[in-house]
Amino acid sequence: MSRLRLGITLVSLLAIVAIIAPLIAPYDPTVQLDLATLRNAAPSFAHPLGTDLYSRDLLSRLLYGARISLLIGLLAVAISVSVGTSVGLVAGFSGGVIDIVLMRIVDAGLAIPKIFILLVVLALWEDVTVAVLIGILGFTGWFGVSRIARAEVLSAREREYVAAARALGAGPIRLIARHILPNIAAPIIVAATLGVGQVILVEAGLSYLGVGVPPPQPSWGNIIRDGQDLIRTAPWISTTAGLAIVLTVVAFSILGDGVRELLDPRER
Amino acid sequence: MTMLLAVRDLTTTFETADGVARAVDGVSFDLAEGETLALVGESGSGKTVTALSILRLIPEPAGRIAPGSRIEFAGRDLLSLSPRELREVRGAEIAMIFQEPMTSLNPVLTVGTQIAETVLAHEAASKREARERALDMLRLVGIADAESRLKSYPHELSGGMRQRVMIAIALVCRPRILIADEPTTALDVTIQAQILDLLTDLKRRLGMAMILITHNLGIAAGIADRVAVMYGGRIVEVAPTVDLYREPAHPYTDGLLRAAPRLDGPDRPTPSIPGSVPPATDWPSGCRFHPRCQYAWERCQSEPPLLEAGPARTARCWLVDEPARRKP
Amino acid sequence: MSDPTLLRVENLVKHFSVDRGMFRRPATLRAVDGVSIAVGRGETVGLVGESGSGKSTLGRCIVRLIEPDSGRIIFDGIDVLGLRGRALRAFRRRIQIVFQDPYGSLNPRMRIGPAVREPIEIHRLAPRAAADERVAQLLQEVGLDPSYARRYPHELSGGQRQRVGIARALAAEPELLVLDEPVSALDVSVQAQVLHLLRSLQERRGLTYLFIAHDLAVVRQMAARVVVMYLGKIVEEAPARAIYTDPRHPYTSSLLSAVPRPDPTAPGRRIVLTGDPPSPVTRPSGCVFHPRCPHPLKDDRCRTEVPALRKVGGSQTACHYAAEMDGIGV
Amino acid sequence: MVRYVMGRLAQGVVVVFVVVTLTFILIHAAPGDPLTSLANEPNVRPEVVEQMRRNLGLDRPLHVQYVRYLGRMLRGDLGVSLTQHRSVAAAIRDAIPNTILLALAALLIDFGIGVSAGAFQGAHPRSRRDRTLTAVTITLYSIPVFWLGMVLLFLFGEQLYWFPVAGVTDPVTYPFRSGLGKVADRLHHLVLPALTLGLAGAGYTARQQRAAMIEAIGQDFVRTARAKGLRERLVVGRHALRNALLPTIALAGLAFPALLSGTVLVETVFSWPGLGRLAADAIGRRDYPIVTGAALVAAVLVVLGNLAADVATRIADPRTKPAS
Repeated sequence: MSRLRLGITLVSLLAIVAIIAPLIAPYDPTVQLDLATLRNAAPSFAHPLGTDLYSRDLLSRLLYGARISLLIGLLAVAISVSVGTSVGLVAGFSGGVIDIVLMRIVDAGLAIPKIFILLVVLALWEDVTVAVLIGILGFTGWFGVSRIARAEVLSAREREYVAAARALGAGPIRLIARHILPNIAAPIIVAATLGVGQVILVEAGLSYLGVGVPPPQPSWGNIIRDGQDLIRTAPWISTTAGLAIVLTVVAFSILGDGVRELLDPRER
Repeated sequence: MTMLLAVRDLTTTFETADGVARAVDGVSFDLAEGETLALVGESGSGKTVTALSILRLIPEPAGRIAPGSRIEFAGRDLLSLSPRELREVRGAEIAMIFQEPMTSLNPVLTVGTQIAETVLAHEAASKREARERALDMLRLVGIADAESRLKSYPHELSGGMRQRVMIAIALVCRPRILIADEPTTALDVTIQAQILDLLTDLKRRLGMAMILITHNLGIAAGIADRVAVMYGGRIVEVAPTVDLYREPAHPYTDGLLRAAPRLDGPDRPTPSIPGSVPPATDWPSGCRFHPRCQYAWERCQSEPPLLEAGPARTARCWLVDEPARRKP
Repeated sequence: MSDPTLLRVENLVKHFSVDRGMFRRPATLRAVDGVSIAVGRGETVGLVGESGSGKSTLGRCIVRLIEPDSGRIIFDGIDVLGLRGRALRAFRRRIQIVFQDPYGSLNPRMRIGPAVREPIEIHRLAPRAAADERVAQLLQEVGLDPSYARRYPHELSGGQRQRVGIARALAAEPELLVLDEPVSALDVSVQAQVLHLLRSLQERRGLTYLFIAHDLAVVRQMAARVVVMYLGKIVEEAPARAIYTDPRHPYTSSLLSAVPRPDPTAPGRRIVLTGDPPSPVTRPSGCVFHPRCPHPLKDDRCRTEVPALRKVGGSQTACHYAAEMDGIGV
Repeated sequence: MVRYVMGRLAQGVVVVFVVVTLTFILIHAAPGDPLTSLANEPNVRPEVVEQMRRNLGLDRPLHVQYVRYLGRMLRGDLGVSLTQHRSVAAAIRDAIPNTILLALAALLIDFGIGVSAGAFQGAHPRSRRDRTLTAVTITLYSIPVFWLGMVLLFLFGEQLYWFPVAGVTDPVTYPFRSGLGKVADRLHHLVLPALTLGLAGAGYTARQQRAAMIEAIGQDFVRTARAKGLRERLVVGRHALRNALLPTIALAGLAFPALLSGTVLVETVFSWPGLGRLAADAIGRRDYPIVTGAALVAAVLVVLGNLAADVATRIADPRTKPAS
């Protein structure tokens, strides 16, 4: 139970930081304050985390980065969980040809390593905005969820309470809504929670490769990319952003574990 | 008659979400050399936990044998043995077979390996000798084509054969006590008859003592010398088998016997015992059976000790003291 | 007046195909292999057999949870297997099933009240406002306090859950109940409670039961007529009295003699069958029981020729030598 | 077993076919076509772009393009790079051994560390050391792999000079080394990237292995093993761990895509001339045939990896063989 509480606390803190970033960030994260004097400035009272190559305030970028990372993580997972659950439900419930076709697509989707899919899609995309990025991450991230959902449907279908409801004359909609969905929700919620952290990692990776969040918008991956070549002279740039990512993903992992413990009766 | 095993005040508790469950609560009994004792009770009565406690197989730290409990085997207290000494008793002196032959065998090891490793654990035998012993055991428990079955994996065997293999594992080191925990519950009735016959036969030939744990009064009747009936983590009645079935002293035993379905009984449902077994976290005060007992009166608010109820028999019921109350 | 036979199953066959890997032809598991039974209105027929006998598959075919391959199921004059859509749904109400595992057959995330109300909603058996009242009545009828409606299945004991399972089946106001091992997961003392309940419900509501069980001693308490199955086939069918006192099929006798008796002084003469039941995938030729048959007259005919059900004494028996069974009875 | 492998290969071919089809759909579903970015360049004349479109067959109807595309794939013709003056296949041929080497080394580290840590944790759940290891594995699981690479590179490459900072071999000394010396040089270069990729994966593996171990230790047959009087080392090592390894072996197949995803980032950090870096560089130049080609080849690698994991599981688990 304490793990759940820790996860909730950490994630709430992050969420609050992300929401009130405009209020607490000392500067505009995209403004180049003074290219002449403020490039790669070490941490100081005015700039607690220093500045980057373009004399932007790093703390402000980090805070706004939280906003973008969480936004991308949550929305992309929302998309992939809804698509994945629907596909898994349809495949598991209808069986036959529909199941086979959908699952082959899922096999293929899982066979291409995720970053490669994203690179293929991004290679062809002009003007990748944050919204586009969310869409792309969401619509390429549902394969795993649909596998989980389908497997759960198949095992739920074998449960006697589903047979019992069928014998009562319950139709497919009632079966799904009242008997199957509530009982398959737990693993999907867990996967979704852990998924947020993973999407944040992927987004950071893409931004690091230069195809993620478009500059000059701050994203933790962008900050690390900016700081990579300065790691000798200004190590705080990439270090702080890297730690921010680790902290965020750890928070969602802990929350996911906590949710799993809460929802899985065997863990109690 | 010498006592081979003496259990005294055994109390085993479990930490659960609903509090501490006193699954076994002050159980005492003896087992003589060569004797078969049946521990009979419904689910939640504590019979399996009793058996697991004897070999200290209670999953820790959730489960715990309370201090003050004693289990004396051939003069030694099993509860104070070092892990090494305990290992020397397990499988060699006291062996155990379980309810689910499917899950009690390791799916990725061959039958031969699983029998032979017991020999290797306890005796200075070579691998070859251990294999020979395994082969002998398979023949002894009546497995046809034993030679090739040594190389079989558990999933290739039927339920009855798996239980025979379990018996072979348990008996390969000729233990002095076999604890059989619901050995036939998972099996079909015709296979159950085979396994019970096999156990009776082996017990006689190997001269060991046996603790048979069962919920089925019919099985106990056919195989046991003495029967101990458990309810609510306690033994409520102990008696020689014939006496117990002829004239049960405890109303719970009586109720169980009346409820047991019989082939030669009437063609309508047997009388039932009202209510159900309470959870082990929340035993009733006083006599644990009194909320379900048709005879219960004020005295049952305090718990009776095991009272002398006849020659070689005891019962934990005030009716033994006041037999007149038994008349309705 | 209506037909005294409520349910008639004719020559029902259900084969499953068992996957044996990509390049091997799937094996055929003949779960139910040409079974015919009839159940009269208000009657209880016991269906007995060990695992692999096909008794549960037969029960599930009757409530149409499993689609049989061939044969007919006639319920109250209706050809059940031809039903689709709305007609099928209406039919489902009339035959209900109670399962063995009262925990597995209740949705763990649904409270007792909604679970029992579900059939009322599906078949619109009561106006919405009256449904809760109806649920309370049903719970009372099965011996549960109506306050249980707010509980979850895991908060109930095994016996209480099985009562809920029964209440739920009754909510549909069925005429026939398929009871699939309804008490085998329960403790003896509770078993008797549930059997009493089933008996009294039958008397009050005029229900018809198909009582599926592996325990002949339990079936004896409930059934007027007993059908014994072995490897997907009926080997014997007779009034209960005849089955228990004068079984004509050697399998029935061995089954009876294998039941342990709660009586240490009972004569210990038992027929212990050798070997395991063969799997329904690799079924023996001729009489399916012949490899384990203890009948003294067993011969080549048993190995080659499938015995038909025929009348011998008080039974319908599928054994070539049923007439010579004297002395093997209990 | 041969039959089984053939069957699984056939399934793999189906998966690859679907992958090929999906990439085709992706390419054509995206706004604009592969030459849009080229056409937007101010100094490229529209006629040239049109000519290239015709050369690439992009003016044909979709189904014709699809059939031609399939045909090319079947011949192993992945097209021509838009920025390098060679075929995509040739570029990938050069890159792929490096990626396979890196991935296998990382897999070894991943499972070596992950399995031992997880098995230890599972055997002592809720102990102090379990909690410590859990904190470590959650952190490893949460570290951006490229950042971990940067940190390791900085510490062990640029500060301590223990390991080289880039490439697969030393560009100056390599040609002059002996056979064994060449191997040593390659291994020396391999350490940091493989460690980065392996550590990042080990967090997940350890968590899976811990769960599998806890599950296995709770099984009835472990109780049987204890009741036999076996030493705890045998109970845990032979009975519990053997069973707990089965899901982990199966997991190796699933870990493969994640591992290859990781190579894209790690190869970029360590300038490791593999498939991932090829793709990452190509995307900066909008060289889409290279990117899709690399993705297809990565998918084939995944399919082969899954096959290997399945075969390994089948060998390790007697239950998957038909009963005799």
